[in-house]
Amino acid sequence: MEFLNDVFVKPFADMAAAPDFLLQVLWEGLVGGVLYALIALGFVLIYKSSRIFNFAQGIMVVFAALTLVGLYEKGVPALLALPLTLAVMLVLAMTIERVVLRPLVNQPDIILFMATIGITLFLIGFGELIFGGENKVMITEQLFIPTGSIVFEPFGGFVSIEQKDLTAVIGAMVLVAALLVFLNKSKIGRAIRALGDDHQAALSVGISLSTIWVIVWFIAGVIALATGIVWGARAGVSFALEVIAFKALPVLMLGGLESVMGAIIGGLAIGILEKLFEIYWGQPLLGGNTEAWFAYMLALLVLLFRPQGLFGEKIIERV
Amino acid sequence: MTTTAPAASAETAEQILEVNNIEVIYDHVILVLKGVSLSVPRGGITALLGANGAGKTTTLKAISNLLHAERGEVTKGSILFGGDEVQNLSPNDLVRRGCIQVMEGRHCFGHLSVEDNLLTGAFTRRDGQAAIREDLDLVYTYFPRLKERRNSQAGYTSGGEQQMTAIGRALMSRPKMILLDEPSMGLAPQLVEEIFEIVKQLNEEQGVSFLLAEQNTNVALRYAKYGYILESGRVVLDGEAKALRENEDVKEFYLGVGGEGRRSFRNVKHYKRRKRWLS
Amino acid sequence: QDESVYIPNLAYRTGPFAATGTPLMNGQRDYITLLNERDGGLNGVKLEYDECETGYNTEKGVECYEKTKARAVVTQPWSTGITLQVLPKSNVDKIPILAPGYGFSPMADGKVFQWAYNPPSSYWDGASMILKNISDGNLDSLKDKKIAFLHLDHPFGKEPLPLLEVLAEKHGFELVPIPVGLTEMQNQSAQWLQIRRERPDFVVMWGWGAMNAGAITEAVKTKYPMDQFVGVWWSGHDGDLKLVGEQGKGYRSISWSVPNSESPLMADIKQYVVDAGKSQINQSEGEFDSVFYQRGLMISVILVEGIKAAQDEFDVRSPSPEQLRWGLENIKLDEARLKELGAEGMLVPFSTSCSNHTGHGGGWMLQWDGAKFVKASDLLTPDRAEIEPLEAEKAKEYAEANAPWPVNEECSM
Amino acid sequence: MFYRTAGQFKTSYQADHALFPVRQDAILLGVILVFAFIVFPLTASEFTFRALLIPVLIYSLAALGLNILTGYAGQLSLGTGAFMGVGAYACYKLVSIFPEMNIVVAIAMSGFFSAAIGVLFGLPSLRIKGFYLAIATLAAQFFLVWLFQKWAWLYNYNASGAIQVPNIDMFGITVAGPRATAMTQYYFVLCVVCVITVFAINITRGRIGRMWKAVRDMDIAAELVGINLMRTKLMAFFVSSYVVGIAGALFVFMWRGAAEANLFDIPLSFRVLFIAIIGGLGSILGNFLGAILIVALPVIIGSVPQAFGIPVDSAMVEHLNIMIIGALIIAFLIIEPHGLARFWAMIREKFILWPFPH
Amino acid sequence: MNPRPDPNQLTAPDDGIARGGVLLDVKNVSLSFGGVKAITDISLNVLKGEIRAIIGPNGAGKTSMLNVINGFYTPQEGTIIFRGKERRSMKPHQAVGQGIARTFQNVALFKGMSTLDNIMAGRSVRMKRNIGWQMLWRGPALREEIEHREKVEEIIDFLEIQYIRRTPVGKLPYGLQKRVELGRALAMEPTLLLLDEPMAGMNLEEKEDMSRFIIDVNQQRGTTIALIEHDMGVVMDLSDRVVVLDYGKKIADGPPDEVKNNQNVIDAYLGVPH
Ligand SMILES: Nc1ncnc2c1ncn2[C@@H]1O[C@H](COP(=O)(O)OP(=O)(O)OP(=O)(O)O)[C@@H](O)[C@H]1O
Ligand SMILES: Nc1ncnc2c1ncn2[C@@H]1O[C@H](COP(=O)(O)OP(=O)(O)OP(=O)(O)O)[C@@H](O)[C@H]1O
Ligand SMILES: [Mg+2]
Ligand SMILES: [Mg+2]
Repeated sequence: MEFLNDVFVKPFADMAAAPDFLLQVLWEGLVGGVLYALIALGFVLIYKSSRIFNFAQGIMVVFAALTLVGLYEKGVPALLALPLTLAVMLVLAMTIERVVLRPLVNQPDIILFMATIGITLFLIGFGELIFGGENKVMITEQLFIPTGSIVFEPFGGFVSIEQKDLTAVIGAMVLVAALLVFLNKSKIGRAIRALGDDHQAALSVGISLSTIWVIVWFIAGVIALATGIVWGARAGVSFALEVIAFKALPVLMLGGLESVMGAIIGGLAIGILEKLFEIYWGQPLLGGNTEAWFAYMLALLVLLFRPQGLFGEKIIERV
Repeated sequence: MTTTAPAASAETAEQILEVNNIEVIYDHVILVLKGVSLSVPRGGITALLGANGAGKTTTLKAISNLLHAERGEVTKGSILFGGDEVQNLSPNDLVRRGCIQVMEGRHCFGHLSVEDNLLTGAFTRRDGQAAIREDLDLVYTYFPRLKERRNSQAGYTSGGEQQMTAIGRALMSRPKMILLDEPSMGLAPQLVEEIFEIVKQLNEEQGVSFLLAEQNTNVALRYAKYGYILESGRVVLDGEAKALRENEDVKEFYLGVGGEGRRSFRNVKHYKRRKRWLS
Repeated sequence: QDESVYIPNLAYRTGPFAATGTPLMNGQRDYITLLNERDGGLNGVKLEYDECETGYNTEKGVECYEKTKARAVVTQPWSTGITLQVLPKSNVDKIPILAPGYGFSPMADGKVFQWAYNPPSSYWDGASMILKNISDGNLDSLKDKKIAFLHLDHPFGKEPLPLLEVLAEKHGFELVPIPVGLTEMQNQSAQWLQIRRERPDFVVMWGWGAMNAGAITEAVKTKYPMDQFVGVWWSGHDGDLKLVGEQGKGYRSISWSVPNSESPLMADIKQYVVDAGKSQINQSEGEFDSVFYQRGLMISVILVEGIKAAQDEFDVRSPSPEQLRWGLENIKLDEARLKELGAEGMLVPFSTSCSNHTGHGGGWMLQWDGAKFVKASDLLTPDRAEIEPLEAEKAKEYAEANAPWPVNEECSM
Repeated sequence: MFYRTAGQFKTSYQADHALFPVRQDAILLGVILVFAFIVFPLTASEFTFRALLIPVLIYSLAALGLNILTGYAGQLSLGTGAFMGVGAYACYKLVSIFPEMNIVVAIAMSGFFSAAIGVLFGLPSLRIKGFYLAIATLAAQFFLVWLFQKWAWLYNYNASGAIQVPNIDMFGITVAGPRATAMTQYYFVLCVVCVITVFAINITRGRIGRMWKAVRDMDIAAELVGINLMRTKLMAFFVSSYVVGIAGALFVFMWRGAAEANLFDIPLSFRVLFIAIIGGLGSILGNFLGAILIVALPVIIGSVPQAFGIPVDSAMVEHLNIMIIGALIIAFLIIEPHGLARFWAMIREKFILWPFPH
Repeated sequence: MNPRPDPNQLTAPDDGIARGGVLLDVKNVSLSFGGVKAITDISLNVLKGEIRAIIGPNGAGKTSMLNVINGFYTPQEGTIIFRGKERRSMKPHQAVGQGIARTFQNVALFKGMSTLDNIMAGRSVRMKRNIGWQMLWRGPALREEIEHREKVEEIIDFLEIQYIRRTPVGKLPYGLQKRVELGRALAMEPTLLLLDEPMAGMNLEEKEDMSRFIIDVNQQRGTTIALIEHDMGVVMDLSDRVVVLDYGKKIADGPPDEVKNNQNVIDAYLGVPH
């Protein structure tokens, strides 16, 4: 009986008792969700265009952020370091296309997936070799991202909203809008989708895999940089960031591997729900740290009812 | 036998496509083409005939440079399209230059709608939306069935519908030369005729050249001007389509007409009639 | 080969823990370099310092142990997880384990753990000192207070839990353990929301690597009062606090070492090692003055004292592991000796014995003043009376679980 | 020349179903076994046992388990590490609850625990496919590791949260725990691996193996051929997790000696997956080749600079090491996406054709 | 022309239905996908021992019809009576158990497996030994394996594909793949064999071979066959009765000669009279 009370009554009573705290929890969840959504977006783009499950997206986030900070530390002014970092991401995209993807055209998905793990390892080693392993401070102020926090005082308590988180949320929205326009309004968008279905056929109608892949990986790189700046501003830049890639995977499952909308909605939903669950159920009842798996279990549950995720493309089954 | 030596350069202008004595190896060990030479004249329709596994598809893929993706490679010989070495061109360069392939087994983009499938065919075109729209309508007049299904996901359409989509998609690139790999497979008889009529029409009105790999020898030789017969990776016979149609061996093995007219499938005897030019 | 002493170090300069590991390893290495450069070694014998990279990964650490053990006179596992894994083998392989300020607290009991040393203070000592400090010396004043224990969910972070639980029971304070998983180190918003909800009177942190930076930034964000936030000695890295600068003012960390860049030892380090270009430290970021770098030096000081004791006792140039074991059991780093080394006040004075492998030297509170850590208390000492019974009990349990486990009954106190 | 299959004819289906239809293969295997059972133990140092031979065997076994699921039945799994963990923790609990139990029995039984958990997490595979399934297995990965950490009963409430292998005797010889010698443990592992490998070969070439492969190659067709997808997939999860669980138990009991929960985290799963893929999916031999490569490579790379007396600091070696492994994985995939086993098959084919190129 | 052998001379499998009786009866079946009506209210039957052809333009719903018959699609309306048992929906593997086997329009072989394994896979349902015996590869498991292997070898001999026994089917040319697929279906020893365009993409010689196999299967084994084919020559020569679909509706049903001259069929499908 008490158990039922703990599970079904008390959490909600707690929420009602401290609404300001609930608001804070929701906001924290939302900010986390935006970040998950951003990483998931990088995955989605690449998956859409090449059916490659790009495991390296996480390390690309770290690599982009490190390059930015690293360049700044080497004395490059912040506003120059930004375009330079973008250039580095472009070079990275081109190198990956040339060295990894091109020789592996038309190979089974799992092989390409493995190759991206290879890329991940390589970038970890390479990044640490060049930039070192220590935790670096994101150059927030130099990039004119406001710091400090806005404090509201509803319900007699307080909700504090970091300005940089707010910037992140707005920035992410702009980025996503731009991306949606690009994918839906351009010829490249259609080519990207075609490529995903059948490499050989795409080649045969004259779609240039190389060009599209470079474009897509570069966009993924830009998204990675954005994610890196935002996340780095919260907790510093180091290789420990790499693990956030795993937080994006359940988002993908939930939203559907090829859906931009899915990545965003899935990201936000997971961000908020996992935070709520952790605070109101996980910590009091399960010893905490449920965020490690909550998103996965939630996504798994959803998949049982919709095997292609909420917004994913239906798996074509006909004979 | 009739493998011609590399053509003299004066002739090159006449031939939009020339394949000179190529060898293709899959997976580093499987030798599939053992010296195939053929040519397609500008504005011609050439048929490539042969049994299953003779190497027709491989030849076509070698021409449009798609072998790479299947771990195959051309190890000997050369292929010239419009006078340029194909090996140095990427598949999309080839399409841009007007050589497009309709692959065997349809290969539609399953998650795209039929119309989007057709539009991808126009990827390399630079002549504006209006012209592309026009060609789209043209494809729809060729294949009214596609117009009905324009918004369905291609992956769910029937086999024949997919075949039409694949052919239509190739037409959308305004090619100079089309490599057709088994266009009639799985199509209703009426449609087979229609497709070949379209081929004829494009050939006559727009001067598009064709290389068709076909099993349906009957139809193919009716529309083609010249034909090659492949057998286990070698060209064993070539000639004017008319001459081939008259050839006794071709009649016997490919057209199914013996001395006394068409044989019935029911009466096929239980003995092996396999006679080969090579083996 | 017998003209040198081979000292491997299971270091980590890669991975999420590199940020805190690197300055420590730099310090360890630089002290050895100093001896080799300035004195031509120790008693004329070169010290051969060698690192094997573990990335703070227990599995890799064990690999490194296997790889180096053929020549090693000592194992410096550099992670509580690795320590726990090599500990059972120490009786078989007979190589002493030196884990200054980390490892399994009951290792203090030299009768049971004949081959393991964790001077100058164990984690339980640390926990005891922190509680003593925040309660102004009277643990009973913590009654009905709430203390959050924010820790890495790893053997290291869990290590003080048994003691804290006992103390909570005894002194009537409420202990709220808050684990931080390895994957959540950088994003502790859930943990800090919990802290905000629980409103603990103190937050005690057992953090390492990227976790520290994450916790301190979140604390600032949550507006948790910094002067009620105390960390163990591994949670007092200058680099982590620099992230928040002024806002971190008031944060404290217990420490058994204090940086003093003015000391004669540091002057020598600067002259013989840093300026000679033989150090790997990052001078532009002030690593030279940092707590961790100088603590790294102290760690090598402890080891070298042990080697020296062995050399003197057995009159050998290059002591064997067994001889070093004796040496580590007979370290006497009192104030006089520290002064002799030019490191007065940089390390708590302590001495080890056959039965006491920790020394229990105690520690000081260091406090972040907005730009650096400064000493903020007199020498604190652990309440050994509270710890010892638990140590004995756990040591016994350990020996039983790993039977047959030889116990050295001959130790005289 | 040496490798002529011509002239070896089979006169009965029975003979055709022998383990090695080609005589040369049997001879080659014999040579390898002689090395494994006699030559290595005579020559290897303790370090070689612990850093190379034992881990290669255990990783091969884990990869074999994964290969059954991914290579044969086509269900991509990223949760191998966690299933190994289930085996290890189950074995630990069995040994601590029933101290008299023979260690072989304990290990064999612990496989059933991971098999059961495997089947549980395999249930979604009936609806979920491809990468969605792969991510779903990550749910197992994260959940189980979390459970290993939170459920103190599993690690006997040890303060450190780690499990520690006690000294275990079998017929008077210490086979596990700190006192066990590397050579004993090597023989123990070798025997287990040999037995399971033979079983795995038999299963995969018979009816069940065919059903798995059918499901892998085209599950719709398999269903239309009358194969019960549910039973077949779950059977694959069962067998695979069983083998993986055994590998996990050996991993801790015969090699590591102790384990924390996060030992079974993602990197372990990935390492096993690498071995299976680089070795070759859908091949038994491949697991061994892959394990040799992935386990031996870092050891070799790590010792190269030392061998040449180049002073490189350990961090640099580690960075380079990671980079090289990453690059090598990519290179291998490009050279032979179907893995070392296919590579070997190609060499074999060339031998058979030798001296002709085709 | 060879006279057809008297159907009654052949022994029918003992399912109580005499040769010429109704083996399969499809009643008023309708099937649609979202807005697309693939099949609209179609009834047709298949008699025991006959070769029944289904023809029609592309997208007419022929493949969908087969899918309904073997349980892959569940029709929204109508019932199917097979061997006297009525059902609307069932799992495909249950259909196999009842004796329905099929081949596919787009070859659906197990690409990574050899010809032998593919055909052996067709016998999976009939093999029973559990995993314990399988593991040992001794005794019952081996005996069972060999027993079935012999059956499969018979089929291989029958289809004349001995020489590709060990080749992975993914590497075979299309025509042979179709033949292997037929082999796999035969291995199931079906009462009713559904063939979806078995001769698409074949040249004449191969079509002749395939025709012979189909006739042999029908005559020697007494297997009832329903077949979809676009080659009118084949359809007219082989089939006993033909049903014609167009846009999901039945437009004709009867003996080949009659259908061939039906004006609706000529308009919708044939184009010119054959
Ligand atoms: N990717 C591949 N790897 C290995 N062998 C291949 C591959 N593709 C085709 N082959 C082999 O090459 C030979 C020629 O095949 P190809 O597909 O060119 O024949 P085809 O004439 O088009 O036959 P079909 O009429 O069946 O389409 C066949 O024996 C086939 O087995
Ligand atoms: N799973 C499905 N989802 C959506 N539409 C479908 C599905 N299966 C079939 N259809 C549609 O139903 C119609 C009939 O398809 P079917 O495959 O039965 O045609 P068919 O007669 O076999 O044609 P073909 O001769 O071209 O193979 C087609 O228009 C097809 O697009
Ligand atoms: Mg072909
Ligand atoms: Mg069809």
